[in-house]
Amino acid sequence: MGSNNIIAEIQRDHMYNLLMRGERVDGRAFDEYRPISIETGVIARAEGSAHVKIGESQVVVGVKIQIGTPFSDTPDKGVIITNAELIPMASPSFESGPPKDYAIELARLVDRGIRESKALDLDRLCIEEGEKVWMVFIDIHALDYDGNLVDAASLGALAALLTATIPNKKYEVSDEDVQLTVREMPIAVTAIEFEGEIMVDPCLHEEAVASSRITVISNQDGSICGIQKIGTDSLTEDQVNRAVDMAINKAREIRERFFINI
Amino acid sequence: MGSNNIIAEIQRDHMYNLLMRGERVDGRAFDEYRPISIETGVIARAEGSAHVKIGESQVVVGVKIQIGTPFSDTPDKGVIITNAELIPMASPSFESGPPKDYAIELARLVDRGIRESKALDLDRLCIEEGEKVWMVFIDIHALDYDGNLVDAASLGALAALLTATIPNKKYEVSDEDVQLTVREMPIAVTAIEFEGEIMVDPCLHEEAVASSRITVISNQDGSICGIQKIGTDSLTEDQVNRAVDMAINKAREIRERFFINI
Amino acid sequence: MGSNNIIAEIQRDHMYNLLMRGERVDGRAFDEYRPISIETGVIARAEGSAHVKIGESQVVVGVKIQIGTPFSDTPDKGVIITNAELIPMASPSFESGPPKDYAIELARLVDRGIRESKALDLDRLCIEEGEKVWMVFIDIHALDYDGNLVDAASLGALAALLTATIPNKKYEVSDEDVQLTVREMPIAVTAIEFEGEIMVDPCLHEEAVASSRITVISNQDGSICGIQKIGTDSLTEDQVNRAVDMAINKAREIRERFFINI
Amino acid sequence: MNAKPEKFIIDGLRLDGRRPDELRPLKISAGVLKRADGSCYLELGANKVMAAVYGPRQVHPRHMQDATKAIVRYRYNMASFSVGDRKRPGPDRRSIEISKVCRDAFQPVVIKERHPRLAIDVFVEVLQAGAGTRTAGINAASVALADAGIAMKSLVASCAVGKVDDTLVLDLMKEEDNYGQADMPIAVIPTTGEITLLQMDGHLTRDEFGTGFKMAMEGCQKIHEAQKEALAKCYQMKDDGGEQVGE
Amino acid sequence: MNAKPEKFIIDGLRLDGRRPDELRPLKISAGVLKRADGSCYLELGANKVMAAVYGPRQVHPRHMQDATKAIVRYRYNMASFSVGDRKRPGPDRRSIEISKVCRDAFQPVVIKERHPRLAIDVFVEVLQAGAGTRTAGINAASVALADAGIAMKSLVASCAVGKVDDTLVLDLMKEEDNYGQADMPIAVIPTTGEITLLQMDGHLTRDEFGTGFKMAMEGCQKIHEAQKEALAKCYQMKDDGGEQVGE
Amino acid sequence: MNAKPEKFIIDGLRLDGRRPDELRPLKISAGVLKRADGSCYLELGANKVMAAVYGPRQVHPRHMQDATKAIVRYRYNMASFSVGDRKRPGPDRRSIEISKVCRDAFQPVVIKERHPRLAIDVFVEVLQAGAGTRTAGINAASVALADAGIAMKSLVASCAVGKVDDTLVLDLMKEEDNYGQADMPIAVIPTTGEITLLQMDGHLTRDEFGTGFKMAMEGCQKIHEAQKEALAKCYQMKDDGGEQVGE
Repeated sequence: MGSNNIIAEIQRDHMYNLLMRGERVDGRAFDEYRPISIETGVIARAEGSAHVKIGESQVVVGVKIQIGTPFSDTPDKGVIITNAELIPMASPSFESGPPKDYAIELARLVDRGIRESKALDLDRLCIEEGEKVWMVFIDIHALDYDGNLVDAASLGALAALLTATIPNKKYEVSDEDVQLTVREMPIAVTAIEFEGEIMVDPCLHEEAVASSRITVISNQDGSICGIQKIGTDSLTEDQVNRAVDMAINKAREIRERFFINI
Repeated sequence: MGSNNIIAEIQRDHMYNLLMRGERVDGRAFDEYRPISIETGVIARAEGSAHVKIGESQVVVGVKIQIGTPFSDTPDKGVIITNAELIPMASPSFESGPPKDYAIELARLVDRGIRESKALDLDRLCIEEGEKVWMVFIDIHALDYDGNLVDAASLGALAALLTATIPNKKYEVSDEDVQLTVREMPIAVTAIEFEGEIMVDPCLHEEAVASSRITVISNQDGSICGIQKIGTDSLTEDQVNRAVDMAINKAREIRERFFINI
Repeated sequence: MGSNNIIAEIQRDHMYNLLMRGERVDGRAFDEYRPISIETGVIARAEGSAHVKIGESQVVVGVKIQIGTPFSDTPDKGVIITNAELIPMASPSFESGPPKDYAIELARLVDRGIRESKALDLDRLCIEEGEKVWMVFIDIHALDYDGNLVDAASLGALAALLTATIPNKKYEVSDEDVQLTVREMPIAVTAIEFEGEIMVDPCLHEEAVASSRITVISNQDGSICGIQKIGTDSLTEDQVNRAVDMAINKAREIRERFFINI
Repeated sequence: MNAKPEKFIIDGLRLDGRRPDELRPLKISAGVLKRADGSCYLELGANKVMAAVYGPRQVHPRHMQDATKAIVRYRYNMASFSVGDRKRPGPDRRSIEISKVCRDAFQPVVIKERHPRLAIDVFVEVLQAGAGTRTAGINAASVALADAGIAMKSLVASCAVGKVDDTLVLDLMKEEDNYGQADMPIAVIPTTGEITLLQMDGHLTRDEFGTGFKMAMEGCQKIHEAQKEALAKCYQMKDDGGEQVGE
Repeated sequence: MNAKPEKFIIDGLRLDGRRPDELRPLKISAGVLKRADGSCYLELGANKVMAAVYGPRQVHPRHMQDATKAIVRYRYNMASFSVGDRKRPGPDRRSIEISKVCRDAFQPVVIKERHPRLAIDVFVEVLQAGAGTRTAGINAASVALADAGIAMKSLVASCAVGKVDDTLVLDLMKEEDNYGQADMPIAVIPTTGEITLLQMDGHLTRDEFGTGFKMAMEGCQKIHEAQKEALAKCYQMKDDGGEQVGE
Repeated sequence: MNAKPEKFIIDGLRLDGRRPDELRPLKISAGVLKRADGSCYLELGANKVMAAVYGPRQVHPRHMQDATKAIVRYRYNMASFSVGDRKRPGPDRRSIEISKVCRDAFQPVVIKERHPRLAIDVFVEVLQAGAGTRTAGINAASVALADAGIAMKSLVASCAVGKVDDTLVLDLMKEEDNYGQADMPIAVIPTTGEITLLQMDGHLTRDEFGTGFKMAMEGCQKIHEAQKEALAKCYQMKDDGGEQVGE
């Protein structure tokens, strides 16, 4: 994204010098997130929803649960569909249609976290084999893009799912709406590599300077359910290992802080 | 459309002077339409059709009536689908794909006139609740664009519907084709505002000079079923009221002249 | 395609002089093809497939046979769908999306050969009238474009069909997969006209120089099932007749050489 | 979706307890986004909309530029999750028409001559839809434009009037919108009373049109007050040392 | 759609009473649209087509220009209501192929060198389809090009020959097209006999091809006469003081 | 598609007889296409992929150019017939993501500064898919880039590691991919061990990640040897008087 971003270009030199002195632009420690806020239930018309802020980055995630037909090769499983809209509101660089591959990568990464962690039990989302299953649509709407959308979107998806309701009444499946069962809490932690250092939760300026970042999605037991290296530079094995360790730790912190009582 | 239109740009000054003297380009009175001709039944393959000319503007409207499935939220109602094609044949300014939003606005405006006036009884277009209903496709094909397409398209849609047949035999619904029942005759009348004056049926040059126009669609009893202000300039309340009064009067004249014996 | 092709432009003059002396660029006779190779069964996941080379032109054709619903106006017939992808790999001139109309013409021409020769018995591809029929997808993938794609694609389609299997087991239609019945062997032969001479199998340079070519598809008995003139120049009746005669002869040779034992 | 109510007005009050000429609760916050040059979050009844403004900024491709003045672009969009049944993402015919009429609602007030060749981009995202999203969007966009420091002759205020049980009512709520007899959104320049958007569908007599029009006008005046308050509050916060958002 | 007739030719006459080598009734009017530079409305049997020509005019985007000559563009389009079952608006694979071969049918006659960098745009709209729309469209386009004053070596005339009941027949009607044994549309330069379009599908022996080809050629000559008449009538009307359409 | 096997590893061997750390049979041929500047055909197990490289060449439209260096573009595409159920032609969300990460896998090795404003285009076509198409495609693309004479710091080699029956296995085959517990494709610069692509999904403990990563690294080294061999063979053939393909 960096090279498209005018502000980033202007401040690149300044930031470079700062980072050379071991400092981050906003004074954070290398393993420190910006302030995180998560508000759930913000969209009454959605079955689940969350408004997440990480620093100035803002994302709304809405979960819609509707009845549909299963895929023919998985007739007894519900369906998860994850979509991300990088609307032009969120960034001057999204003006003429946002970078399509970036939005798709974001959505697929969030999707993999939910899917591979087995957070949702797709078998339980089957209503009538081959005929009727619950379709869980996870829609990510980025409102303000100040870096690290992946983690914000992942947190939003998890929070929205954790508070989502299966609309049994609306679809006349049963007399009572029940809460969606979520069995795992995958948390994505993204870090950049810059001059050999690994720093979590890059703000926009940091994303612009570092040419590579890595997202690691981990589970409650510290196991890993997803990894993606993003960007144009290479990483060493040591850097990858440090990023993975840091991600597992930060994920645990975030999980305990936000999701233990949800 | 004006600023895209080379001819309009060249003649703008001339027209301005004329209009300043209270005259219209082609000598008409402010509340006077160009010659209107309506020919129905022009497309044998369509269930209803009309070729409308207002001055040099030419539109063909074809109505196709086919069987389809109803929308899930209105299982007992037929469906109206209105589409307008501003084909590049009709104007040099439609060359590289016509302005998409203009074509959509045109189609939706014609659609609202038919729908909101309740000209068609959607309940009667249901064949089998939730399964089979009549789909009424109203396709507007602009051939020559010399201003005021909205009124031409609206007249064409109404005339095509008034002469349309429900193809019961083709779809084996019954042994006899019957005429489509049309319960109301909504007529759209478009006027421009120029230097405080309201003038109906703008030709292309007038559309190019006036930055605002207003379409009022009215029923047989003089009530209103649709209004749309189009264009970049504002209107005063007084101007709107004069346009509404003029539109209701002209609609009555047109209805009596063309549709009383259809 | 010629005018888009840089190499062609450069060599145009040289080629013109050569052709003036009655010679072809690569020393072939006017009615002589470049070396042809046809390898079938190259794609195990397809029900039928062929890799065809004519000179340096390379095409892979895959035939997929799946179950689908018939068209409503032919409820008792199977479906043939032919598609050609002129992927950017195959030519520098296909870079920014290949010429769409060229790919469509290619696919439709191959399709007409198969369809009009009645090579496939569409009645036999019906499994259950109005409900289930075999869909035969013929997908043409051009890998290297050195002229005369039409003939390569046609040969590939025929070879792939002749070696294709109906996957009865996979779709639980019966216990045994059977070979697809192919009743006719339509062969497309393309020729260019240049300075009054007709030459078959144009290479890329010849296609660039000649502004018109003609494809004639003929059957085993020498009858014709498809013709298409392609390009911007006109042909005389005499030229057309010579091309037709040459095509019928060459088709017979190719058929005997490649398809008699398939 | 709820079924059609038997009566819309009981003892002079509407389903949600409002009088016929009363607006729904309105909440406006300016300057809520970092990246946009101006922004506004607005709630009106069940509607939740976000508006952002970028510009004046460069226009690509170049042939869309106007050599004599800035162009105004307007994108009205509904989030997939904003409505009862999930909406497919991206523009549909309805949103394209709404974007067009809303864009034109701002053409008379934006002073475009100052910025030839540039664009002023207005983005409206409906996060939750509850009848009247286009008017809510215009009201938010108006504040966002001011927050972005775009030169305007005036704010634009927008409000709809409708008809239920043969009674004219201001600012339709969902049931009134779905099952009512008419809907007429307008947008005005509150200081002059000039109309910049006018649409209507349904059924109104000539007299109802005139009366309803005046009701909608008064609704716009009330909204205008709320818009001014929100902007004042936003500027005060900035003066009090808050971050200079959108400046 | 009608079912397949048992016989196509009875007592030497076709279903509509024509002899095998007879054209359907043909009606051509030039100069019928105001905005286009040239236009033509044509009826051939059940076909109703309108052709319009714009140009020579500028080409956008620029990389489509040819620095040495004008480019010819051709859009063949069927109106949604032109066929039995409503057609989705916009181009499909069939119309894209037809547009391509029809464009090439005019390349040899249009004198393109006079207008480097410009485009000559031909638009053909099928308002009612009744077999042979591409040939009807070419015949109309040819007249529209002349009406637009585009320099051409010659008009182009087009006609199809087909086979039903093992008999060659000229200018197929709908049933003959749907259920016949072959269809071969051609377009020619009538003055020289050169072929500018040639397609064929179905089944023809080598001899039938030769004979059918000559039949189609003769059909084109007849059409050429009608084209010239229509243009003469149009110019006469203009000389008589009618509006100077398309000049 | 086959059903899930009961066991993936029996007596220490996998379904196709391989040891856990063994690659599938690999076959690489460079210089197989005439038109492309460089090309490579590769088979890895059931995978059949073709890679072609064009460039450095001009970029249209111009706003996509980078004034300081060449841009790398990468198109991963699956042929419709490459999979069990026919795939709709053209890009889908999966192939768009794969194209992105594969493009970035080559960014660190291609010396882009030599060719400002130009593009290096890599096209990978999957003709037959059999698990691991993205890694197969990268391996072929790497050879095609070399064959095209594109200046690179090093080849890139790619390989996946996965988990079945709680055992780490190299280079997943179809059943292991469909029903396994994890899949982690990586791409590396073999000479330095630097990672240019890393993805993972499924379930791995922290330790499995570390061990699997090293396995994948070793797989990449083996592939690198095969890549170098194929290039050597190709150049030798050219020296022996074969056609100068791709030079």
